[in-house]
Amino acid sequence: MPRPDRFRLGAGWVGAGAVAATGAVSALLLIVGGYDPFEAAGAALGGAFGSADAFLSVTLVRSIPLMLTGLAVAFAFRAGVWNIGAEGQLLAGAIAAAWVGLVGRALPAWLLLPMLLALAAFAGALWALVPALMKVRLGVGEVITTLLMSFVAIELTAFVVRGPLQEPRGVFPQTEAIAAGARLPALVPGTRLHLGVVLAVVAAVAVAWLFRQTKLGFRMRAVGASPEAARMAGKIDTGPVTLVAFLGSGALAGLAGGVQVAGVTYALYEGYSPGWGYTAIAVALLAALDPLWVLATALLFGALEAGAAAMQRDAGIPAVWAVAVQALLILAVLALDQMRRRANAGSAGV
Amino acid sequence: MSEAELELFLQASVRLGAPLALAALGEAVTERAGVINIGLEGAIIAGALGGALGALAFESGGAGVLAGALAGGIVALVFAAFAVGLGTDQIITGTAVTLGGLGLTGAVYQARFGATGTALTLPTLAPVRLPLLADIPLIGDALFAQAPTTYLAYALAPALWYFFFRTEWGLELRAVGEQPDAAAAAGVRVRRVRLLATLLGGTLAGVAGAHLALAHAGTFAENMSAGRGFIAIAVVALGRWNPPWVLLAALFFGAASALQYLLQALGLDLPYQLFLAIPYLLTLAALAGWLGRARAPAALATPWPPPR
Amino acid sequence: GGDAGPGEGDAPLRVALLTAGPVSDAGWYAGAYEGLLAIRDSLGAEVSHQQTRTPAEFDEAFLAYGSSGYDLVFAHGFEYQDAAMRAGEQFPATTIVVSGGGRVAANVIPFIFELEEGSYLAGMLAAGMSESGTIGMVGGVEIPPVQGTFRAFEAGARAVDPDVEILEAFTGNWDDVAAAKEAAAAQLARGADVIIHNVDAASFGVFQAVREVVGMGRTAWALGMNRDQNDVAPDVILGSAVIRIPEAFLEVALALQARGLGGEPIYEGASEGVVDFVLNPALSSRVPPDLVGSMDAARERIRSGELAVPRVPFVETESGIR
Amino acid sequence: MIAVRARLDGVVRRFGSVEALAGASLEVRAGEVHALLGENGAGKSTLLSILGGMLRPDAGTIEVGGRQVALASPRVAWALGIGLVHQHFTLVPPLTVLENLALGRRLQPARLGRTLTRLRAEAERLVQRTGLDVRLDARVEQLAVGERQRVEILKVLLRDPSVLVLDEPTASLAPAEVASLFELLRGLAAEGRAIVLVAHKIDEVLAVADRVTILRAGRTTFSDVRSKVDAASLVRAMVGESVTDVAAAVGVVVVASGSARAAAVGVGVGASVTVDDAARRRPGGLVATLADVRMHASVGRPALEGVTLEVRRGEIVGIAGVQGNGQRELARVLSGRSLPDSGSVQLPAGVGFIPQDRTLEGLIGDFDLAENVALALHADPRFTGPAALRWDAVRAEAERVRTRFSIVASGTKAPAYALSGGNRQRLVIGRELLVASDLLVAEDPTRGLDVAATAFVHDQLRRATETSEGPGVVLISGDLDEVLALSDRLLVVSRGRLTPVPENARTREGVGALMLGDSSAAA
Ligand SMILES: Nc1ncnc2c1ncn2[C@@H]1O[C@H](COP(=O)(O)OP(=O)(O)OP(=O)(O)O)[C@@H](O)[C@H]1O
Ligand SMILES: Nc1ncnc2c1ncn2[C@@H]1O[C@H](COP(=O)(O)OP(=O)(O)OP(=O)(O)O)[C@@H](O)[C@H]1O
Ligand SMILES: [Mg+2]
Ligand SMILES: [Mg+2]
Repeated sequence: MPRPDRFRLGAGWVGAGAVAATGAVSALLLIVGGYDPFEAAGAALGGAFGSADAFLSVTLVRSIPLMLTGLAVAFAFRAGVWNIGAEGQLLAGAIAAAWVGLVGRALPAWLLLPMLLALAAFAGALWALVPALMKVRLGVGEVITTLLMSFVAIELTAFVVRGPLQEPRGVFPQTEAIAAGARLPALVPGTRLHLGVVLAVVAAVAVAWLFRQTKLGFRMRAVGASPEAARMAGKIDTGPVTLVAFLGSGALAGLAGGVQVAGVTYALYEGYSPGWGYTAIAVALLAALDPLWVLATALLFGALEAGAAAMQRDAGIPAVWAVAVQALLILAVLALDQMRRRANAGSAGV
Repeated sequence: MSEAELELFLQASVRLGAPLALAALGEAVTERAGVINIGLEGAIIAGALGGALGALAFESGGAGVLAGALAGGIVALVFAAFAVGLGTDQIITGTAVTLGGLGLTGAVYQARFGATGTALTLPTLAPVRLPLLADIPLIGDALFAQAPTTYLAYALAPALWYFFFRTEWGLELRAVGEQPDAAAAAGVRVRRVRLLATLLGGTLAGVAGAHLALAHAGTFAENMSAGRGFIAIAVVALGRWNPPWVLLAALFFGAASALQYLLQALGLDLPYQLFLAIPYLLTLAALAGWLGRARAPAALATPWPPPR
Repeated sequence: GGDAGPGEGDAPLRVALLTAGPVSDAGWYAGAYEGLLAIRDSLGAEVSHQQTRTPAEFDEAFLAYGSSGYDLVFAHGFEYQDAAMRAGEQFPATTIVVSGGGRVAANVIPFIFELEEGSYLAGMLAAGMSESGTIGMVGGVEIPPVQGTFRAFEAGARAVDPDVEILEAFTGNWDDVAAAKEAAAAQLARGADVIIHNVDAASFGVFQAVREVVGMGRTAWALGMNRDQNDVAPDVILGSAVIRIPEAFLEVALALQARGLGGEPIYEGASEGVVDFVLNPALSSRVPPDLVGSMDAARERIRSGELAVPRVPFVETESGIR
Repeated sequence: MIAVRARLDGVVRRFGSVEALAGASLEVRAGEVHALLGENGAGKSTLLSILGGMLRPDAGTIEVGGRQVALASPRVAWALGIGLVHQHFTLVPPLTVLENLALGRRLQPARLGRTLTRLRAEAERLVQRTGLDVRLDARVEQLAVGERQRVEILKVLLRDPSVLVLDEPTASLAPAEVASLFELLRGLAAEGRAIVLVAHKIDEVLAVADRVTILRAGRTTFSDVRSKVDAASLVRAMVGESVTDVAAAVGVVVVASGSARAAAVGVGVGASVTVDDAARRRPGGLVATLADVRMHASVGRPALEGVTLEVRRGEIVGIAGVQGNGQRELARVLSGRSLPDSGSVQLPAGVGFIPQDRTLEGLIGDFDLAENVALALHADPRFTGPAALRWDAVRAEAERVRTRFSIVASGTKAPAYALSGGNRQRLVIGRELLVASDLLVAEDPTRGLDVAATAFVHDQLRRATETSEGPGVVLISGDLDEVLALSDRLLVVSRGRLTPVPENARTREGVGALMLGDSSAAA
C-alpha cells in the first residue's frame, strides 16, 4: 500500500494544469457523444460553485459524508489497517442513528442528538469489530473481511427498513422521518448546510492532533509504517494498536452514517449509500492520508459529484456521460499530481 | 431437496462461479505482480458490452468473446497507463476506471441502442457437453455441460499455477509482486511485467463480462456486472493468490450465491435479504474457520518505482 | 437547459424528471423518460432529467428544480415522497408528482399506476396455462409496486386455480441479469412452468431461463411486466402486464396546464386505459379461448369497478390510508 | 598497460537538496582489487549504485570497456558485465535461496525446474570454492543477516561478472568467511576481473587491496596504489582533520574524562590493545537474569536450548557466535521483545536494544530522525504528557543524538531512508543509549560504521559501564576483535547454547574454535 508522502494538492499550477488537461479530454469525449462541452462545463461549474447556495447547499453538503468516511479510511490506513469497509460501517451507523431518531422522540434535542451521533459511531465501531477480531485473533486479512461485512450491511439495511424499522404504514421500505429533535440544525440558515460540517472539521483536527501529537497516534503511525520496527525498536504491542485503528475508523464511518441521517435524509432507505465508503478510499489516498487534506480532497470529490448532477440537469448530459467525465477528471487530477510529484522529487526518481 | 434440484443447484453454482473464476484468475496474475486492479468491475462491464456488440456484429458468440476480451484489455490498458506507467495510486486509479467503465459502457450502449435501451437478444455461447465427463452422475452436467468460457477457466487454473511456480517468467512475476526493487536489481523489467500482468487480468475480466452477456444472460444491461469485479477481488484473496484455489474459491462463491435462489425457491419464510447475505456470511465463516492467514504479495498496490 | 425564453405570450412549460435508476432499462424508468420526451415534443416544454443515486440527493434535486422555477417535477419512485413533501412546502409554485408516492399536499401529488389490474389478469393466464400447477414470481427489490403486482398476480391465479402453488424470489437489485436468470431457473427446477417478473432491466434473465428449459424440451412460459415485452422474447412470452407511462405522463402535464392538479392523488389503471394486459399475438393461439374469454370478462369487470383487484393501500389522505 | 574496465568521471548526484556526489571519480582496472573508502555518508553506496545501473547520475561520464555508456538500468549494467552486491539487501524474502539466484537469469524461461537444476550445480560448485555456506533450499526470510549477505555475494558471483562491485560485503560475515571471501576476490582478480570493494575496516582493506580510492563528502580526494599508503595516511585522507583525531580514529582512544580509567580499544587497525582490567571497578548488582530459557525460532529448529545468563551493572558481557546460532532470539528475549517458550526471564525497566537489522527492525524509513528517536521515548514519562508526546523535548533529544554521533543529515526532520547505512546505525545506537539506563542489548552494533564511529561507539560502551551504577551491556557480535577488546566476560553462543570462554581461550583462535562448536578449545 502507498506510503504517506505528504504533498500539497493546491500548489498553483497543478490546479490549473488539471483543469486544462481535463477540459481537453472531457470536451473531446462530449463532442464525440454529441454534446456541447462548454455548456456542460458551465453547468458543472455553476452547479458546484456557481453561487453561495450551490457551494453551501450542494457541494459542501455532498462532501460531508466523504470527509468523515475519508477520515475513517485515513485513520485506519495510517495504522496499516486496510479497512476498505467504511461503507458497511457507515450503514451500521445510519441504522443506529435512524433507530435512535425514531425511538427517542420523547427526549429533548440536547440529549437526543448527541445520543444519536454517539450510537451511530458506536455501531460503526461494532461493525468494524468483527474484522478487527478476525485480524488480531485469527490473522485473517482485513481487506476481504471488511469488504464482505459491507455487503452484509447492505442487506441488513434492506432488511431493517422492511422489518423492525419500517414506516408505520408497513408499505414502503424506508423508515419514518426521525424526530425533529434528532436532526442536525442548519449551520447557515436558509441553506441545507448542516452542523455536520463542523463535526467533520473538528474530527479532522482531532485526528490530525492525534497523529501529530499523541502517544497513541505515534504508535499507530509506527505500526502502520513498519510493524516490525514498531515491535523491535518501539516495543509496541501491535495488537491493541490495530484494534484501536479498526474501532476508531469504524466509529468515524459510523458517525458519517449518523450525520447523513440526522443532517440530510432524516430517514433510512434501502440503497442508502452510493458508495461513500469506497469513494472515501480515493479521498483519503489523494490526501496522502493527511487528515486535514482529507477535508480538501473530500470537497473536490463533493464538487465533482455536484457538478455531474448539474451537468445532467442543466446541460442535458445523460447520467452515464456525466459519470464518465467524472472518472476522467479523477484520472486527470491523479496524473497531474503525479507529474508534479516527480518534478518536485527532482532527479530522485529512478 | 430432490436430486433434480440438487443437480440444478450444482449447475447454478458453476454458472455463477465461472465469470468470477475468469475475472479472479486474471486478477490473481495482476496481483501477483504487485498491482491491484480495482478497475476490474469496469473491465467486466466493458467485456460484457464488447461481447454483446461483437456477437451482434459477427453474429457469433465466439467473436463476441474475443471482442469482450479486447474491450477488457483496453480498460486494463488505461488503468496500466496511469497506475503502472505513471505510477499513480492504484486504488484511486482503479476507482476512476470502474466509474469510467460503467459510465462509458452506458454511454456507448445508449448511443447505439437509444437512450431508453432496448431488448437485446444476443447470439449466445451454447453449452458444450464434454463426452464421457458430462455423463458422470450428479456433477457431470454441472461441471461439463457448460459454455466454452467455463472450460477456459478450468484450464487456466492449472496453467497459471504452472506459470507461477514452474516457469522463470512466473518467478519474475512473483518477485515483482513481492520485492520489485530486488527484481529490478536482478535485471527484471518491473514495469513491463506489471503492464503485461495487468493486461492479462483485464483481458480475462473482459472474457468474464462476455461470458455474462453471451453464455449466461443472453443480453446486455447497464451495470449488469453488478459488483462482480469487487467480488472477484475478494475471491482472489479467498483463493490465496493460488490459481487452483482461486478457481475453487470462485466456485464456492458461486455455490453460496446459488444457495440463495435454491432456498428462496424452496419457499422458506425468511426475509430474502438473509438469503442475499448468505454468500458473504459463508465466506466470512470460511475465512474465520480454516482459510485465514493468507499473505498478500508484499508489494501489492505499491507503485514502482517508489514515489520517494 | 438554459433560461426560460422570455415569452411573447406564455413561457414554455418547464418539466423535470427524477429517476433513481438508468433510463436505459427498457422498462420502468425508460417509460418515464419517454413520457418526458413526449411532453417536450407535444407541448413544446422545456425538459430536464436527473438520475439520482442516493436518497441524500433528493432534497438537492428538488431544490435545484424548485429554485430555478420548474413548473412540474416527476419524481419517478416512492422513495422521493418525503423529500417531495419538504420541497412542496418550500416551492409552492412547483408541482411535484411522485410515482407510487404515499403522501399528499396541495402541490405534491401521488401518481398511482394500478398495475395490479394488469397483473391480476397475468395471474389468471399463468394459472390457466400451467400444467404443473406451480408458477413463479421473480422480483428485484421488494418495494410497494412490486408487492402490489405480486399480490394481485396471486389473486388472479387463485381465481382460476385455487390450489395453484406460487413461488416467490427476489434478487435484491434491478440490473443483475444473471441473478434474475438463476432465480427463475431455480423456480423452473422446482416445477414452475409460468414465471412472471418484476425485475425491470434484469427481466431478460428470466426470459433466458425459460428459453433454456424450453430448449431442453420442457413446456414453460414467461410473462412480461411494466411495458409490452411481447416482442422481446416472442417465443416464450405469453403476454405482458403493461403501464402506458408515456401517455399517462403527457396527460398529467396536459391536466396541469389546463386546470392544475388540485392536491388529489392520481390513479391510473385499467379503466383509464393506462394499465392493461396484452397477449402476445404470436402465441395467442396457444391460449385456450375460454381462458381468453374469462380474462376479457375480468378486464371488463375491473374497468367497470365491479371486480376489486387486491391492492396494497399506501396513500395517506385525510380520510386515512387508501 | 592494464586495461581500464570502468571509469566514472565527475559524477554528480543529488537527492533533493542533498548533494551525495559532487564530482566523484573512480577508475577500475582489470586484475585489481580496488578499495573504495570513506566516512559514513561520503557517497560510496551512491557511486556504486550508479555503476550498477540502480541510480542515474545528474552529471558526469561513465565509460565501460573504453566506451561511454548510459547505465540506464541494472539490466544494462549486467549486460556490460557489471555485478553489484548491494549494501542493503536486494533479495525476495518469500523465495528460496535458489530461486533468488535464478531470478532474472532467463536461462530456461519456460522451465524453471531446469534452470534451478543447472543453477544448483553451479551454486554448489561455487559454495565449495568460496566457502560461502548457504542453504539453497531455505527461504530467504528464514535467514539471518549474515547468511543473506552470503546469498547476495553468491548471486552476483554466479553471473560471472567482469567487474564485481561489493558494497560492504564483510560487515556481517564471520572472520573465517571474510578471509575466504578475500581469498576468492584475489583469485577473481587474478583471472583478470576488476573488483571494487567498500569496507570500513582498514586492516582488512589493506590486506586485500591493490589500489585505494577515497571519497570525502562526495568527492574523490585520493587514489593510489596500495604500496604507497598506510592506515594513518588513509584515515587522514578520509577524515581530513588533525592528527590526534586521526590517531583516535585509527585505534587509540584516549578518554579525556576525569575518570580514573584510561581505556583503550583497538579496532580498525587490528592491533588489539588489551584492556586495563585493574582499572575497572567490580561490576554492580544483578540487572537481568535468564534461567533455562528455551525458545523456538520463528521457523524450524529450536533457537535457544536452555540458556542461563546473569548480567550485572557496569559489565560488558560479550557473546560471540556465528550468525544463526540463536543470537537473534537471545537478543529479543534479553531485550524483552519476545517471550521464550519456557524458562524464567527477569529484566529491568531501562532496556536499550540495538537489533541486528537496522533497516527493518531498528528504524522506520518514512519517519524522520526525531520520530525514530521517539520510538524509544514514547513510553518514557519524561517525554510524555497525559496523552501527548512532548515533541519539543523529543526533538531536542534527537538533535543531541545527531550532533553527538555526527549523523550526516539535513536535520532532525530528515527521513531515515535518506541516511547512509552507517548513519542509520549511528542513529539507532544513539537512541538506544538514551534509554539503556539498566541494560543495553546490542547485536553487531558497529556493523557498517566507519573507523571513527566504531571507535566512538566502543568508547561510549566503555564509558557507560565505567561505574557499577552504569547499565549492564550484552554485546552480541560476530566480530571477534570487538568482543575480545570490549568484554569483561566472554561467552560463545553455538546452536542455541551459551558456553563461557575460559581465560586461557580468550584469543581469536580459541574463541573462533568455540564458535564453531569445538568444545575441546574450552577445556
Ligand atoms: N505511461 C505508460 N503508459 C503505458 N505503458 C507504459 C507507460 N510507461 C511505460 N509503459 C510500458 O511499460 C513498459 C516498461 O517500461 P520501462 O521503461 O519501465 O521498462 P523497460 O524499458 O521495458 O525496461 P528497463 O527500463 O528495465 O530497461 C514499456 O515497455 C512500456 O510499454
Ligand atoms: N534516497 C536518498 N534520499 C536522500 N538522501 C540520500 C538518499 N540516499 C543517500 N542519500 C544521502 O547521500 C549521501 C551519501 O550516501 P551513501 O549511502 O552513498 O553513503 P555511503 O558512503 O555509502 O555511507 P555508509 O558508509 O554509511 O554506507 C548521504 O548524505 C545520504 O544521506
Ligand atoms: Mg553505504
Ligand atoms: Mg526503461
